[in-house]
Amino acid sequence: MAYVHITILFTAALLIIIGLYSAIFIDNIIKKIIGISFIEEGVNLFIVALGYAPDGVVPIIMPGMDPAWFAANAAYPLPFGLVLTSIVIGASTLAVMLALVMVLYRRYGTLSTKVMLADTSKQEEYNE
Amino acid sequence: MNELIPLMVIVPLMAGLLISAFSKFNKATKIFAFVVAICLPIIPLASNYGLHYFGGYEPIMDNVTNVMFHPAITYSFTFLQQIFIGMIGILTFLVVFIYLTKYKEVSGPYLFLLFLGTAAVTAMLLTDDIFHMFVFFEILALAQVGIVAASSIDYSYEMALKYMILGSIGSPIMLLGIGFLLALTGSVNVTDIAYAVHNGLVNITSPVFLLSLGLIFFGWLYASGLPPFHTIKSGIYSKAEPHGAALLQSFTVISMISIVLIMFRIYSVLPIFEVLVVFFSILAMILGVSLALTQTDFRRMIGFLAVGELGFIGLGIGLGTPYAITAGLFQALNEIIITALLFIGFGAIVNATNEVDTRKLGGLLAYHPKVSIMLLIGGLAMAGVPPLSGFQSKLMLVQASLSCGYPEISILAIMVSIATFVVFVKTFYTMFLRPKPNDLEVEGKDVPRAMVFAMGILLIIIVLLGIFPDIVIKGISTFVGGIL
Amino acid sequence: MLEFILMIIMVGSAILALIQKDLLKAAILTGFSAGAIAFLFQLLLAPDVALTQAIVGAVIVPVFIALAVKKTQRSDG
Amino acid sequence: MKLYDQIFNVVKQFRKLFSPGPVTNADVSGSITAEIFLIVSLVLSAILLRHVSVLLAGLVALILAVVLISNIPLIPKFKIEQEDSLEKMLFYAVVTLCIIAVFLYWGGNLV
Repeated sequence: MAYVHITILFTAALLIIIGLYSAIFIDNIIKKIIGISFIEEGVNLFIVALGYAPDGVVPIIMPGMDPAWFAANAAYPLPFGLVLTSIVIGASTLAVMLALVMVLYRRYGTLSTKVMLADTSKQEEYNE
Repeated sequence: MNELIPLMVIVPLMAGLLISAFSKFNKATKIFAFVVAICLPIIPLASNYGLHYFGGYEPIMDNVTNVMFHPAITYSFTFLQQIFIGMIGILTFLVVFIYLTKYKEVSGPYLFLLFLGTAAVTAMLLTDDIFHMFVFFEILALAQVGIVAASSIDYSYEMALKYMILGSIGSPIMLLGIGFLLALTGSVNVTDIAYAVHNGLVNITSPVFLLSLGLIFFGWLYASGLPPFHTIKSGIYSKAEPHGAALLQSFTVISMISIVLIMFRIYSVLPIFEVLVVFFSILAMILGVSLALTQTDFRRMIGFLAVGELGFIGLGIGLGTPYAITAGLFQALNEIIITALLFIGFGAIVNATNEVDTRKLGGLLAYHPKVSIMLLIGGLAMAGVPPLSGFQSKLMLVQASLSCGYPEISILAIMVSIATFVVFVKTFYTMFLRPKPNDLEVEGKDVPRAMVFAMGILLIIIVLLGIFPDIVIKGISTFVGGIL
Repeated sequence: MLEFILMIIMVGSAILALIQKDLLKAAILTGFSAGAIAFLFQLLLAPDVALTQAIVGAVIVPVFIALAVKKTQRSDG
Repeated sequence: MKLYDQIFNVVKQFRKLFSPGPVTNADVSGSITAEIFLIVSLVLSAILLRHVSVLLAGLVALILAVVLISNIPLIPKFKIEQEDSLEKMLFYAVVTLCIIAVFLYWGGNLV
């Protein structure tokens, strides 16, 4: 199972790199947001892998378990608690971003980042 | 156990939720928001110093290794937290007051966002738990985006979306750094991590520890708007309503110092930490001020100046001596007040003329003498003219860098102050002193009374801190002696 | 063995979602990726996280994206 | 005469900075201040390298000064790189992240 542990860390790193790649090179804004959300998922996967105990048990104590055996074999539950919060925050951030995209699409009629989120400081200064 | 400490976070959070839920009743909402806003600065002043363990789980002594560890989320409340939370409370009160008097129909969600941001920064300052801080950091980012998007200024949605996309890179990277620390120490409590690092339980030369510094540092750059995030930070200031911008910059300053203090407690054993902080602070000072000199939109200009001033705070922390850190924290306190004054003052001008381009303004001294005099004093305080509060903290910083053996940094700090002064004099001349352009209409429009009142209160604080800096410096230096 | 298959599904569907021309397909592929991660969490002894991830990541987020696609445009162009 | 012409050209090029709308006295003087401030402060912060090696600091400061002065006006070029478009912001953010990570991983113990 040790191979699995290391491979999971590599997978998490791969997801983060996919996210950073899509942040720079993808033009469509919805796909860019999807890509960036992979960074969050990679980080979550990494933190869950921290708490993993090879050949261990789920960190829920059942009646009839010996506490000493449980403490030696259970996975570390603190990272799991962190990831729970992180997942929900990620989803809400994504929802807000998509809502802003929907509003902006009505104004621009395109999903291209180069058009939608270009430099606006010049236009607004001398228009009024 | 001090029961008032968690109330500092819970009161604004619950008040925001209630206001958002019952915003139909306009009058009741207004009164309720006003009462809560008055309570915000009073709670920290009435509270005693101490620690609060959530759930009542006291620290446990491990008998095998003789190490104390903290199972609960801990809030620690000292003089530093008191003064900063009190200041944020006063600022929130003024901003809410301006907002309530400006509009007949108040929007519940907007007030919710203001209170949510205040609760988030308060929790970030109080907490001793690095993941707890991260959660409130994310909540703060959402609140900031909401405040920007709620403004009626052109292109505010675009700026909010840009800020969110950059944030969704910055925050997970910071979480990754926290994960690295968790992997090394098995804890998220800052006191425990700092104990493990300073007592040799963690190999401080290992690449994992160094990389965790780099990743959390990147998140800090995003939180505080140092380069490469200075453009977006100044952008969101200029796209928010003026009173919102005054609160936004205080959120930035507080999140900056709360994260950097946590980083300082953990990473002060690594010399590279100080090098990194000083490098990015100098970069922020140079870029912020030189870009502020070329702006024509005065809101954007104040935004860049605010970013440049953040460099001074970073400089104080990066030099690493107790005196320098005290100077940096004092500078942070001054910056919150001064920049809020400038944002509210320039917002009053926008309110009166509907114009943000300095090239189209002029001759406003005759129309709004009160606002212009207060703005002048605020600008002088930011540039560091005695006897105002900016002078005291900048003098302390220059002395600190001289006594550390870095005269170049002192010269640079003085040069940045002079350039700030130039920016301010230039803007003041173009907006207030030179003859009024013919197509500018100012008659009949008045500055809201609440804005003048808020500026007056902030100005009193600036002058008081400038003449009697010792009331703050003593307490801050005691706090700094505690964390070193 | 199951872990490796899940990892391949995860990374594969992530990459496929990003090279897709049809945004609705991209949304569904995001769901696949998140579902694979949820399975992986279960295998990593975190059933509570797995449940949350399965609901939030594999159902709610793709629905949000699909709604956004429906309100804007479907093809990437 | 040559230097005067060069500085005059610099002022002319500032017009691009404020392209829609007029260029006022105050704006040009502000831009020239920014130009001088940028050169002096970058050279000054290069001198901070003397804590690593005095020779390196001298060389870097000299080269930086020559490169910066021969490339005036800097501010227009500088401002283009720091405009509001998301592309540039994301690019610089990711590049900074990579530089910090690489520098700390391999060079973190050298300081």
